[in-house]
Order: sequence, then C-alpha cells, then structure tokens
Amino acid sequence: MTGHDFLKLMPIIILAATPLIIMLAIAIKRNHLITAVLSVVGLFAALFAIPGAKYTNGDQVSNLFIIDQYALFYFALMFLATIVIIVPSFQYLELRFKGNREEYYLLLLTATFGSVGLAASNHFISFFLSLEILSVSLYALVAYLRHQNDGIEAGLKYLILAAVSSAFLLFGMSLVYSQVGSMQFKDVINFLSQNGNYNFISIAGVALMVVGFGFKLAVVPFHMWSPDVYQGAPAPVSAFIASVSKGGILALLFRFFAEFNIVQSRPLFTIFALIAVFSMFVGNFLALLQSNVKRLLAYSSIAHFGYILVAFIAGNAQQQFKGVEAATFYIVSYFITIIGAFMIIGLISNEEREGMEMSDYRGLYWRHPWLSVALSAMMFSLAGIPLTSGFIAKYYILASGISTKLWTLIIILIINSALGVYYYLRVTVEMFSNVDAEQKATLISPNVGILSGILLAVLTIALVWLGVYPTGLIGSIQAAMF
Amino acid sequence: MTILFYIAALIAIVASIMVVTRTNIIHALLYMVISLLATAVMFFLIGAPFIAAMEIIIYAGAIMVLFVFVVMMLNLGKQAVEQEKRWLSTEGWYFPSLLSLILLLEIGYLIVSGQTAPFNGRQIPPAEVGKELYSTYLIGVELAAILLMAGIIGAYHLARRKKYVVHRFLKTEGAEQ
Amino acid sequence: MIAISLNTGLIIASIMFFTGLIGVMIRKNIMFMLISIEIMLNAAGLAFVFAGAQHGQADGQIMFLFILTTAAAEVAVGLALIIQFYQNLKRSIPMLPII
Amino acid sequence: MTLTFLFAWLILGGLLAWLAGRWNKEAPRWISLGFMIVHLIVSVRLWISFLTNKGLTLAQGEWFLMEKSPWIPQWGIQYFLAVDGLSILLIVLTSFLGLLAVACSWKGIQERVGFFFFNLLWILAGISGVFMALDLFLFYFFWEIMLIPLYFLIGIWGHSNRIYATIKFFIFTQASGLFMLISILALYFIHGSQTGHYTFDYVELLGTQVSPKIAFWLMLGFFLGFGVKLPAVPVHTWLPDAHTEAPTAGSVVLAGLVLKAGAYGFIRFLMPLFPQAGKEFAMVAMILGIIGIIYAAMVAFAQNDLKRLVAYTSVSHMGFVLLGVFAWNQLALQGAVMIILSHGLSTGALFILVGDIYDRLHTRDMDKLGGLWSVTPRLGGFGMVFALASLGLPGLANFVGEFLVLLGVYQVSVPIAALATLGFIASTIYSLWMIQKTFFGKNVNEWKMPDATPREISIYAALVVALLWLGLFPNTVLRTSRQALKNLQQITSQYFQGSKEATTNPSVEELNKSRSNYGGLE
Amino acid sequence: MYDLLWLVPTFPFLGFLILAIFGKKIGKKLSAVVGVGSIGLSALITILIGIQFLTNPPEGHAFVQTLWTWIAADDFKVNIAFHLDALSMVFAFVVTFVGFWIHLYSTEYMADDEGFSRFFAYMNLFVGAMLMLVMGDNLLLLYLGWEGVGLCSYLLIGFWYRDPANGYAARKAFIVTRVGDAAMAVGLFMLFYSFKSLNIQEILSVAPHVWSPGNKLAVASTLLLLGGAVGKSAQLPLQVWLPDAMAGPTPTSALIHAATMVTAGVYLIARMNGIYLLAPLSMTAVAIVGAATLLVAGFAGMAQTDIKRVLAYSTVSQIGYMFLALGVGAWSAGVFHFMIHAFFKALLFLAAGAIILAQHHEQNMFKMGGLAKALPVTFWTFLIGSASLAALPLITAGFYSKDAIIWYAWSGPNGSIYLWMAAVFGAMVTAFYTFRMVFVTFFGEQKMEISHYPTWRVHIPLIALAFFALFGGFIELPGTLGHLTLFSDFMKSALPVVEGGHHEVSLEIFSQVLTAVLALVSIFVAYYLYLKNMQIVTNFTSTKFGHGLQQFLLSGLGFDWLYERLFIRPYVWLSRTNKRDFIDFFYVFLPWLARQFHYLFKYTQTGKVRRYVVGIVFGVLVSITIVVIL
Repeated sequence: MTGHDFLKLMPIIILAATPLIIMLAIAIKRNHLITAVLSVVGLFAALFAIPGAKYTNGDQVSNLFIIDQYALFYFALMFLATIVIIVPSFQYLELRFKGNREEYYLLLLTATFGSVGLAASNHFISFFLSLEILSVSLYALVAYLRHQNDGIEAGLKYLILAAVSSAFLLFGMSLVYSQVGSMQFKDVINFLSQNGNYNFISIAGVALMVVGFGFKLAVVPFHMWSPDVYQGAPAPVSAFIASVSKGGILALLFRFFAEFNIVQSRPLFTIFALIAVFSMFVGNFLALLQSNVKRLLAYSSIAHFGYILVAFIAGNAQQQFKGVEAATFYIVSYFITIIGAFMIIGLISNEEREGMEMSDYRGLYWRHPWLSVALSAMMFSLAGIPLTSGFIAKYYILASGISTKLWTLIIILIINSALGVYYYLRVTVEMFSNVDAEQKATLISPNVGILSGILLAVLTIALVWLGVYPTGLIGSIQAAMF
Repeated sequence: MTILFYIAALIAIVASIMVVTRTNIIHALLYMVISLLATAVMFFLIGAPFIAAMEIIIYAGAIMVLFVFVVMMLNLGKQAVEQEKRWLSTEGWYFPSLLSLILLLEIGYLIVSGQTAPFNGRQIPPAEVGKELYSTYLIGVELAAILLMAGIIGAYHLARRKKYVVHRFLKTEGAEQ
Repeated sequence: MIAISLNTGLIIASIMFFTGLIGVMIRKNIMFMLISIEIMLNAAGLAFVFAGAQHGQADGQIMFLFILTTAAAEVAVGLALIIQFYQNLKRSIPMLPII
Repeated sequence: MTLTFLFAWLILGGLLAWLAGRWNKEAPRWISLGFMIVHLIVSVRLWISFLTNKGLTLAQGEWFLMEKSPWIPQWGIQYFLAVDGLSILLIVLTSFLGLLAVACSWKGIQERVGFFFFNLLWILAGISGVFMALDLFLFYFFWEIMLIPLYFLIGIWGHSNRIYATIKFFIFTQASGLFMLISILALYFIHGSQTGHYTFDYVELLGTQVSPKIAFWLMLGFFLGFGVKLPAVPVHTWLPDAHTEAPTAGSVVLAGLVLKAGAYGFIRFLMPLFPQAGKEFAMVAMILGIIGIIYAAMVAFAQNDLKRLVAYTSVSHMGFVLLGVFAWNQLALQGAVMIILSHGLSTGALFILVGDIYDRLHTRDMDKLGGLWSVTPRLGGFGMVFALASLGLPGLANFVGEFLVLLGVYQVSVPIAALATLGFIASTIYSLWMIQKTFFGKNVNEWKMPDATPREISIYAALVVALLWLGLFPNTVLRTSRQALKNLQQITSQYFQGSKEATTNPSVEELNKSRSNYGGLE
Repeated sequence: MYDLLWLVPTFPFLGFLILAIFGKKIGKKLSAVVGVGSIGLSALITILIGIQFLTNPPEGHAFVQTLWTWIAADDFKVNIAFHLDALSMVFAFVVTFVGFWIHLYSTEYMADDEGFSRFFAYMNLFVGAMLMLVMGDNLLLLYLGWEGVGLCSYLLIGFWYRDPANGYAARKAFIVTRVGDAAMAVGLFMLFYSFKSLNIQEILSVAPHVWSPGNKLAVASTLLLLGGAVGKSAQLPLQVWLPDAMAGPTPTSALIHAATMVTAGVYLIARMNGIYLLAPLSMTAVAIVGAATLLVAGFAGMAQTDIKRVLAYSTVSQIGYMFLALGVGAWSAGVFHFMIHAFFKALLFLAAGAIILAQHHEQNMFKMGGLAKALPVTFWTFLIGSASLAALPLITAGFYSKDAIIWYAWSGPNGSIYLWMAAVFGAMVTAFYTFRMVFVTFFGEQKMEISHYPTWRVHIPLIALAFFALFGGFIELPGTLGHLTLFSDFMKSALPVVEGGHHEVSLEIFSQVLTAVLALVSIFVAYYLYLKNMQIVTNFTSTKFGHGLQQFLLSGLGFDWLYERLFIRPYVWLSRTNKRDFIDFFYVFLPWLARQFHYLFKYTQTGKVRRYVVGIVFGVLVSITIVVIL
C-alpha cells in the first residue's frame, strides 16, 4: 500500500471512517441530529477527497480496486445521492419511528460504501464483498421500522432472495475461476473473448453471474422482489435501493463487459436481449393499472433498466454514441427523478402510514402547487417528455441503439415508452383532478420542511436544466468514460 | 486416499439431502453439522488444511451453534413438528424440484463436457494462505471487517426486544427502549 | 495428493448447491430456508476451494474465508429478523402468509 | 432577434399570467391579451417587411430571417431558427388565432384562470417554435413541447370524460412523434457516416443520398409523425375525442394551429428530405387523402354532437391538404397553403361559435338545439357565414384553396381529382345539416338566450373580414408563399418535374405556338 | 358610359350589406326603399349602357372592364373582370328589369312578414350574384356567381325556416345543384388543363386551333359543363329540386325559379358555344336532354293540384325548349325564348302570388274558383301570361319564340324529325295544362271569399310584364310572317348565326299551322274537361289505373322516389351505422390488450417468497438452456 494508493483510496477510507466516528459520537451521547449532521459532513469530506484521488496517477490499487475517472464519477454521484437521501430521512424518522434512529445512518453509510466499492472493483473478491456489504446493510434498512409488520416481511423476503442470488453469483464465479485461473476482470474478459465460444463452463459461469447482476438491477426474471420490498421499506430506503444500489451494480456491469463486445457471443447477447425486452414489457404492463404509487415506481424502474440494458447491448463499438455514455447519462437523470419522487412520497406521510395510495395525491395541484409541480416534472422526466432530462436520456439511448442498428429493440423501446406515458399521466391526472370538501379532510396533508423544500426545488431545477442544456453533463461523462 | 474422498463426498451429499427433508428442525441442524464435517474432510484431502479447520471451527462451530441457540430461544421444537408435517405434505413440491433437477443435469452436462485436466494437487499450507491474505488481499480483509460491522449493527437494531411491562389490569405496551 | 479431477469436484459442489436450492424452494419455514441457503453458500465455497486447488493458488481458499464471513453476517441478520418476526407473531399481529 | 422574441415572448407572457393569476382573476386575461396583441403586431410587421423588401434580404439562400447558435455541439445540434414565406404565413395565423382564442375564453374560464392562460400561451409558443425551427432536433423539441400544455388544458378545463380524451391525444402524438424521432436519428447517422459531419441542420441534411429501401422506411416514420398530427384517416380518431372534451380556446388552438404543424411538417420536411420515396408513396397518400375527405364527411353527417361534427369536418378538410402536398406541383402546394390558412380561420370560427352556444345552453346535442335563429339572429347570421365558408363557397377563403389543390391534383391524376370533387357535395351535406339542426326548424324546447355580445361580435367580425379578404384578395398570401414553395420544389426537382414540362400533351405546344400569333387577349 | 359597368353588380351587393347589417334597425319602410332602389339603379344603368351598346357599340362588340387580379398562382391567372357583349347584355337587362318589378311587387307581398329586411337582403345578394355570373369574364368568376345564386336560392327557399319541410326543400335544392357544380368544376379543370387559362374569350378563340372537331377532350369538357347546366337549370336528371323549391315565397319563385337563375345553364351553354360547336355529340346530347325534359315536365304538369307546382313544371319544360334550341344550333332563338319566357313566367308567378295572397295563402287550385270577376286585373294579366305560355298563335310573344324553336328543331343544323315531333307534342301538352289551370282557378263558382285585394304595387308590375308578354315577340318575326330579325341581328356579334339545314318555306308554314291548331284543340279539351263536366276526370282518376297514373305524374314521374332509394337512403344508412367511426375500435382494442397483459403478469406477483425463488430459478434455467443450445 504505497502513498499513492493511500491517496487514491482516500474517498473510500473517509467513507469507511465516518460510521466509526458516528459510533463514537453515539457512545458519548445518542442524539439524532448530531448523527445526521456528522454523516452529511463525512460524505462531503469524501466528496472533496475525489479531486485529490483524480490527479494521482496509477489507477490500479492492489488487484482488487481500480480508481479511474469512471469510478470517481460514480463515487461523486453516489455521495451526492446519499446526501440527498439523508435529508428527508431525518424528517421521516422524526415523524415515523420512536426508537433509536442513529443506526439508520450507520447502515446507510455502510450501504453506500458497498455500492461505491462495487463501482471501483475489478476483481471477483472485491465485487462479492462490496455486494454483500451493500446487501447486508440493506436487509436491516428495509426492516428498519421493526414494529411495522410489512417492513419485517419485506426485509425477510429481500434477505432470502438476495442470499439465493448471491449464492448463484458465487457459484458462477467459481465456475469461471475454475476455467480462467484468475479472478481479475481483465483476465476473465481476455479468456472469454479468446475461447468463449467453445469453453461452455465459463460461459455457464457468466450466465449464472448474470443472476447476481439481474437480481440487484431487478430486471425481469429476478424482478419479483422489488415491488413488495419498495412497498414495505421506508420511503428514503426505497429511494436508496432504487438509485444507489442499482447504480453501483450497473457501473460494475459496464466495467466487467467493457472490452467484451456483447454482440459477438450469441448466448450472452440473446440472454441480455431477452432480459431487456421482457423487463421493458413486464415493467410497463404491470405498472399500467397500478394504484399504489410506490409499486408503480418499482415497476417503472424495472422498465427503465430494461431501456438501460438496450444501451448496454448497444455497447461501445460506435464512436459517436457509446452505450456506456448513454447509460451513465440515463442513470444520472434517473437518480434525480427517482430520489425526488420517493422523497415526495416520504413527505406525504403521517404516523400511521405513508402516502402510497394514488388517492392520497388527489387534487394535490390545488393544495400544494409547488410539490405537485415537482412531482409532475419527475413524472414527465420518467415518461421522457422534452424540457426534462428524461427526454435527453431516452434520446441518447435511442441514438446509441440506432447507431448499432438494433432495430427490433428500438421499436420495442418506442412502444414501451408510449405505454409508459399512460401510467405517468395517470398520476398527473390524479393530481389535477379537483377534490370536494369532505374528501379533502381524509387526505394526508404533506408537511414540507424548509430543507427538503429547497432540496426538492434544486432537484427539479437540475432536472429541467439537464433537459434544456445538457452539454455540461455530456462533456463530463464523455471525459470520464473509458 | 481417493476412496476416502468419495466416501466423504457421499456423506456430505446424503447429509445435505437429509437436512432438506427433515421435519424436526433440530435433526436438520445436526445433519447440517455432519455435512459440514464431511466437507471439512474433503478440504483436508484436497490439500487445504487451513480451510478445513476454519470450516469446522467457524461454520460448524459458530454458525450452527447460533442456529441451535435461536431455535431453543424461540422453543420452536415440538409443536412446530406437526405444523411442518402439514406444511411439507400439502406443498406441491414436484414442480420446483423438477425445475432444479433439470438445472442440475444441464450444469452437470456442461461440466462433464469440459476438458478434464488432471489434478495437480499441490498442498497449500496455511502460512501461504496467510501471507497471500495479508499482502495482495489486505483490502479484502478490511472489506470483510466492514461487512461484519454492518451485520452486527443490523442484527443489534432488529433483534432488540421490547420490554414488556405487563400490568395486571392495563395491558400497556412497554415503552420502546 | 489424490488424483481426482476438477470436474468431479465441481459436480459434487453443484449437487450440494442444487439440493440447497430445492430446500429453499420446498420448505415453507423460514429457518429451513436459511439453512438451505447455508448449504448453497457452503457448496459454492467448496467449488472455489476445488478451483483454487486446481490452479495451485491460495485465492480459492481466501475466497472461501470471505464466503464464511458473509454467511456469518447473513445468518446474524437473518436470525435477528426471524426473532423480530416471531415477536410480532406472538403478539398475534395477523401475519400475511409470506412464507 | 425577432424570431427568438416571437416564442420567448409568449413563454414570458405565460409565466406572468400564471403569477398574476395567483392573486386576482382579471389580471391574467388582460396580460395575455396584451402579450398576444404585441405578438400579432410583431408578426404582421415581419410579414409586411417580408413583402416589401423580399428581394434584397434573400442573400442567405431562401431564408428571410435566420438565427443560428450552437446548442449541444457534441451532437451537432444548433439553435437554428429561420423563416421563409411559408413560415411567416403560419406564424401570423398563430398569432391571429391565438389572440382570438384568448378573447373567446374571456368569460368561459372562471376558475384557475392564471394557469389556463399559462398553458394557452405556452402552446402558442410551442407552435410558433415549430414553424421556425430548422434544426431537426429543435423541431422535434418544439413538436413535443406543444403537447404538455395542451394536455393540461384539455385535462383540467375539459368537459365530462376529458381524462380519456386527453390521455388518448397525448399517447397518439407522443408515440407517432417517437417514430419520427427514429427517422430523424437514422437520417442523422446516415448523413454522418457519409460526410463525417454529424449534424441535425436541415439545410445540410437535404442532400443526403439514402438507399431507396431505407428512405422509404424513414419517410414512413415521418409520415406517421405528421399523419397523426394532420389527422390522416387511419390515425385520426384522437381528434374528435380531443375536440369534444376541449374548452373553446383549446379547440380553437387545436383545430386552428396544432393540425397545421402536421401539414407544415409534410411540406417542409417530408417531401424535400425523401423526394424519391415521397414520389413512390404519393399515390397511396393521395388515396388516403381521398378516403379522408369522403369518409370523414360521411361520419360528420352522422354526428349529433356539434363539436364532434366540426372536428370531423376538419379531418375532411385536411384530406385536401394531404392531396395537395403529395401532388407536389406549384398549384397544388399554393392551394394546400391556402387551405391551411382558411381552414384555420373557418374551423376556429365554428368552434368559437359552438363554444358560445355551449356557454349559453350547456348542451351541444344537435337534437335538442334548433330554431336558434329566431332567438339569436346575429349568432345565426355569423354561423351561416362560417358554415358556408367551411363548405367551400366561392368568394370565401376555403374555395380558393380547394380549387387550386384540385387544379394541381388534376395535372397529376384525373380520377383522384374527380373523386376529390365529390368532397364538395359531401361537405355541403354536413354543413347544411349542421345549420338546419342548430339554427333552423322549430324552437322545440324554447331556448331563451342573449344574442351575441359586443365582444363576441368583434371576434366574429374579425374572422368574417379575414375570410372575405382571403377569399377575394388571396394574392398577398399567394405571393408570400410562392418563392418558398418554388425553392422546396427546386430541391426535389430531379424526381418531380414541374407541372409544365412533364405532363404536357401535344395540344399545349400548339397552344403556345398559336397564342403568339394573335397577341394574348387579357 | 361603359366604365360605369362595375356599378351594376355593386349596387345590389351594397344593398345586401346595408340590409344585412342594419336590417332590423332601419325598419320596413326604409329597407324596402333600399332593397328596391338598389335594383332600380342597377336596372337604370343597364338600360343606359344597353342604349349606348345599341347606338355605338364598343369595338369588337365587346367591352372588358378589369377590377383586380383575383388569384395568381404559378401559371394560373384569374382576375375579377366584367365582359359585356350582346349575350350578357340581354341577360343583364332581363335580370335587372324583371328583378326590379319583382322587388316592387314583393314590397307588398312580404309586407306583413317579420323577416322583411332579411328577405330583401337575400334578393339583392341574388341579383348581384346573378350579374356576376352573367358578366363574368372568366369561368372561375362565372363559377363564383354560379355558387352565389345557388346559395341565395337555398336561403330564399328556406326563408320561412320555422317549418323543417322548407329547410329540407332548401337543402335538397342546394345539394342537387352542388352535384351539378361538382361536374362543372371537373369540366373547368379539364379546360384549364388544355388551355392553361380560364378566360372565356381566350378559350373560345384558341379552341378551334387546339382541338380538332369531335376531339375527345372537347366532348368530355362540354358534357361536364352540360352536367353543371343541367344541375342549375333543373333539367332531366337533376330536375327534382325545382318543384320542391316552390316552398319559398312566391316573389323568389318568380325571380329565381322562373326568370333568371334556372336559365343560368342556358347562358353557360350559349356563352361556350365555341367549344360546343367542336363537339357535335354534346350538341345532340343537349338537344335530347332538352326534348326529354320538356316532355317529362309537361306530363308531370298535367296532374298537379298546387298552382305554383304547375308553373314550376312549366318552367322546367320551357327551359327544356331553350336547351332544345341550343342543342339544334339555333342559339339566338334559344336566347330569345329565354327573354320572352322570363317576362310571361314572372308575370304568371306574380299573378299566382296575388291569387294566393287573396285566398288566405291557399295554393291548391281546386279549392279556388270563380276569381275572374273578383280580381279583374289579375285575371286579365294571368290570361295574357298563360296565353303567351300556351303560345296562342299570332297575338302572343310566346308563339313567336316557341314557334321559331319548333321550326329550327326540324330545320336547324342538327335538328331531326323526332325532336320536331317531341317539340310539337310538348307544345300541345303545355297548352292543355296551362288552360286547365286558368279554367279551374278563374271560372266555376267562387269557393272562398277574397281576404286581400292587391294594391297598385301589385298591379303595376303585372301590367308592365303583361305588356312585354304580349308585344315582346314582335321584334323577331319568322320568315313566313314578315321576316323581322331585329333580335338575331343584335345577337349576331356574340352568337354564331344559324346556317345550314334545309329551308323549304312550305314546310315552315305547315309546322306553324300544325302547332297553332294543336294548341287551340288542347285548349278546347282543357275547357271541356275541367269546366263543362269535371265528372269525366274524377271517374277516370277513381279507376285503379287512373289513380296510379295520377299519383305517378303528381310525383314528377317518380324521380324523387327513385333518387330516395338510389342515393339518399344508402348514404344516410352508411353514415348512421358508422357513427362511432369503426376505425376507433382498433384504438380501443389496444388498451384492452394492454389490460389483459397486465392481469396476466399480475398473476406472477403472488407475494410468496418461494414463488419468487422459483421465478429466479426459472430465469437461470432459461439462460443456461440458451448457453447449452447456442
């Protein structure tokens, strides 16, 4: 571990140190506010350590991690996302949970650590360990409101299914390792590209690993957990699952298959194509008549990752519109929308329950104009309508798809985004339908704090800004990509 | 020596099958321990003595003991057995097992079709494992540490029992501490 | 020292893996599911050690060590959840038949 | 700078109206009225300056005004607005009809007035943007922006089952827009791969040589995108629902302007970009146009909801535009532009009238109406004029357009022109049917309602004057669009010979020869 | 003097505008003055221009006044311009002169109607549109006038809008004429396609060079123009609308459906005589249409009970005569008959209007009777008019104009014996039903008392028109009776002279004597049947065959019944069934399909963990099988 490596790892080290410092603080005096502030400070410190890490050369840190521009971009993204998630969770916990609230931040930080580890790893061991750190912290986070039964139920479901899929992942890795002889990503990929077509065990191993990827990204055959877990888990945790955890895995997926052109090996291409197509259709069809907003967002995130897989399949062959650039832009815009949406759900909740049902949003326009403007901006961005970053993201994916002539996938994507428009509009329709007097009494009146109000405004403005003038972000993504 | 290996393998497989099919949870746990011990023997024969030891100490020793402890704490023992019988018989278990059998056959076919390199069987002493562990995979160890920390925090938070203040007449919920 | 090929090792591991899988799918009781998951993880570990031994590297064994730690962490959190689950069950809060 | 002003001004107006609407109900109306009047003045001034010094400013190729600045350089997307004769006409129509839409929703909209005018002005901004954008990406950007405010307009202030109508409308246009986006992107890549320079610039993309098979599919994508907006028959069913549910201003803007974006798209983008595919597809498109005319007229005749009837009439009129575009000679195109303008005025007027009747009687069911002439002769008189305009009475605007289109189509194929002339009869049937059911006949359920108020009369008078002016003095409009249409034909000259050379028969040679010997009579 | 030509149509349009905008405000008196005054002024100017036209005609016997360029697209240039020559002079004179008298008459007729100013607005608009039609320099302007008059006829037929039946009749008229207009429009396109211009004079002068006689295009375009003319002038295929048009006020019937509009078809064919000469086939077609119509309308006229419908059918048959004349090539004879017909038909209608006004708006002839003594002036003028209609020999103008046509039907360039026979037989039938009407309404005992005695405003127009009905004919005497050809010399400049055909004088005398005798005989038969003993007629119609024949004739030879079955029912049925727009079903099917998929996938979300694990295993199975297979 030379001085360089130390400086390179500084962001991760700071992130790992923060929970320790917080535990010390808890030991002195258990105070919710201090814990929250400390975790935010820790995250900002890690964020500011990123430039330092960027300019020290020598990317490979021991054979486990590779801290290149790509990884650092995702670091920054994760840190910001977690900071944005912490703010509403503070208010959420104050409102909803009576017990000790400090463990929440510890688990959140370790989960971020896991996800960041994923983004930076290029070795099976670091991949598996980061994945497990992320999963273990999420088990507890999902079931955090332990007196609520559906929380425990969601936690159990998530645990069992995550354990099964990581078992599959391990078994796949062992098969690959038995053939390749090394656990480094680049050796595996070289081995696969040379003799991938006749060494079936390695391909079978990769196919089994796809289960691990698929489960975390909640794409079709492995998607069934996500609606129940999103519904059971507290709103900020569902935001975290939907954004940071999926982001980490996606970064790793792209790094793993970076040099390996998916289109060459027919089995992998067919598997990924099938997964993409089915997750698009299943995600959209299931969300069509969904009346619970959280489950609707779960299904729509399944569909959105179907779209991202299209960009992944498009790969990086085409010089102008690389698949990885399109996916990264999509992820950024997706982060903003999904975190914002779940934050609003978190705000519209009271002691007993969260504002999950569609009827809670009836006539929101006329009760809380600004909150509903933000939510409809999010919905339009998810639907991919201009003036929002969702449109540019979808356009970017379409461009990368067309540049590599994936016509069938593109047509399916078009049909699905038309389907998607329907249920996003249903939410906006719910919001601007007028509500009569006695109904108004039963509705949950949202209590929007100042801080989360500002944060929501910042998110919406970022959304529209990326929609109208995305050159800044595109530039930084193109620089960061390998 | 190879015969010994096959015997151990056989015991391990049979034990794990027994674990899955037992109605009584304690019997299942015991079969599990036997299967772990059999795997330990296999490790030893392959030339990974350190891992064999770890398996026995940590896996069989710590984790299974934890299981037994929790089972005792929730005294699931007797009355759970009939419930198990009812659950086991009624449940249509044909389809899932058929599914995984086909999967097993396919994986087996793939493995068998692979080239069968001879086993060079070098003995890897624990020292070498340790040296490797703390030189190239040092960060791996720290990751494992953070993983365990997360596990502890999670387990601590979830397993807190609510203290029951049971009054004779007002059955109030204990203060959540 | 013993002349068995890697493939047999892998086959043994896969057999154990799929028995664990069947266990998870068949049994309705969560405890059994956890135990079956342990079997699957153990099987995966076995495969890793075989692979490591095949290539004469310590990586397989190190991987097994890390599998051990994850299994431990998982079991810890899993059992905590189960305890909480039965707490609620005992206070007869109607539970959805999630199993 | 006037181009950016034209649409930015409306966006600003919308925001202002919304803010003003938060604390008093009257302010947004006056603000949006003021903004629209300024917009009208600017666009008319632009038109006049186009007419007066058309010659000298044509230095930048055929564009009268041009504004270009980089927007997303990585992808070769520019903020490229330019205006030629065709676009100016449509912008003036936008501002004129926009002003009327604001005026006619003066009393109609009572609650959430600020947000209403915000949406209305943003739709108009989107539409004027569409007519000016020459960067395909920017065009698509405005194309979609038009949708959202209209979606809110219909969804919030519509009538009974507005939700179904507005979602149907939104998905129709959104899906077809996406197909168009694929064609734009495919064209962008083919051009990029050929010339190495990836750009969405319309002028550069014009020349790309695309293999006939692919060109056909790309043209089909554009056709679907524009065909849904200009309701070509198979994909028109969203229009009647959207119209029956939209508030008056919504219908006026929807029928008067949103439909025109589809027609404008055909002329500006579809044919020049894919001339060969367009020529092959011309016959099919014309047949679609014919079906559109006849089919929609017959369905219109069967309706008993007044607004639904008028909606189907606009589907029938737009069938003529489809014919004119795909005949692709100077006469047909001039005719198509005339129809676009006159249809905007006449159908917009009809919708305002129907809206006023609805505001008074709260029913659009023609079976209940009847005998209104005795109650409100003034409304009856104006209704009569607009119905006659929509059936193509010579002397009013629609006739000139329809006649020119049919004249142009006749050069291309006689049977189609003959069939299209049947459209005259069909349009007469439904227009007279509408007049009979609403204004004539016994006043069965004794409607008592106040006659047209001065505000309404001023709107109607403006429309009647415009219709008469277009009907009797169409030359100013024809002169404006002549040069633009000639340039468009120039682009596709190698596939579409001008009407004179290709389809001459011997008699015309003799004609020219013989004409010279007795010194033309006129 | 000529450059005041543009004032002639402008006055009526101005009158229309004033009455339309300020009609209610300025009251009945002033709107009457404006209405009649505008037509009077334009009539005055037409007469002055007419006199100057006669004294020193403009060079080339034609005067063109261009106002502004209407449409100037690519090579299609049309401007709003008026072309005055002998033909349009006659038509303009008739329109304005007869129009003036009718306007004066209707000030009294419509006196107690509350839509008084609206009536005069429409009438002025009609006269303006008719003048545009007649004086149009190019075919598009003619088409504008053509549609304008169609519109006014629609408005005026449906003037009493409260009664839906009037609305139906008005719509029927407008749609049927619109069918003709559509044909004519296609004709216009064809002409433009060949001549690159729609200017009439240019087409006429260039046509002989461009088209050889009998050229396919010539025949097609002329037939299409004939289609338009047939629609507007209510000739055979499209004559169903005129009898129902009687639902409008009587002055409208007088002006529009007798004197001016219905003869627009005649004007069009006369104006385009240049291309018609190039297509002999269509000339014969015109003649056949004319002959057939005059017979059909004559028969139908015999069975009518409503006085206005008799006159309507007689108009249709008289226009049949004009078409016959044009068809056989006797251009000026046709136009001459138009002029004379305009006078006596307008007279008959106005007199009928006076009668109806006097009989509590009763239109059924058989309910009236014995009005001769009660309304002496109306009786005598009506008698003169019907005599002229029945072509009483030597004294009435109708004789001279109809006789010339009958003679040319035989002797004309492509006349034939059959056309001559049809014409003669038609004349006989006309005489019969005309005097049947006179005897039934004016003789016999008086069944109803008189409710309203017409004043001077009715009598003066009647007398003026009666004067022309009598003495108008003397300006054109046939060869056998003094050979005076004032009118045809005047028309020589605009219309080709009748040449060719065989000219035995003896034959001419024979045909004149034959028609005269036949006319007198049928008058006597009408006298005998309807005055001496009605019994024969009543017991004839009581027999099954008689009644069937009577109903058949009454309904205008079943054309209405046929068109109802052929066009109206299928169209209405087709559009009614398709009310919900069947294309929409496809777009309703799509969301339904999506819903089905939703319920299908919903089944997989059971909420049981074990099902999810099965899902994961299933996914793995699929991917592994793919690996194995590929």
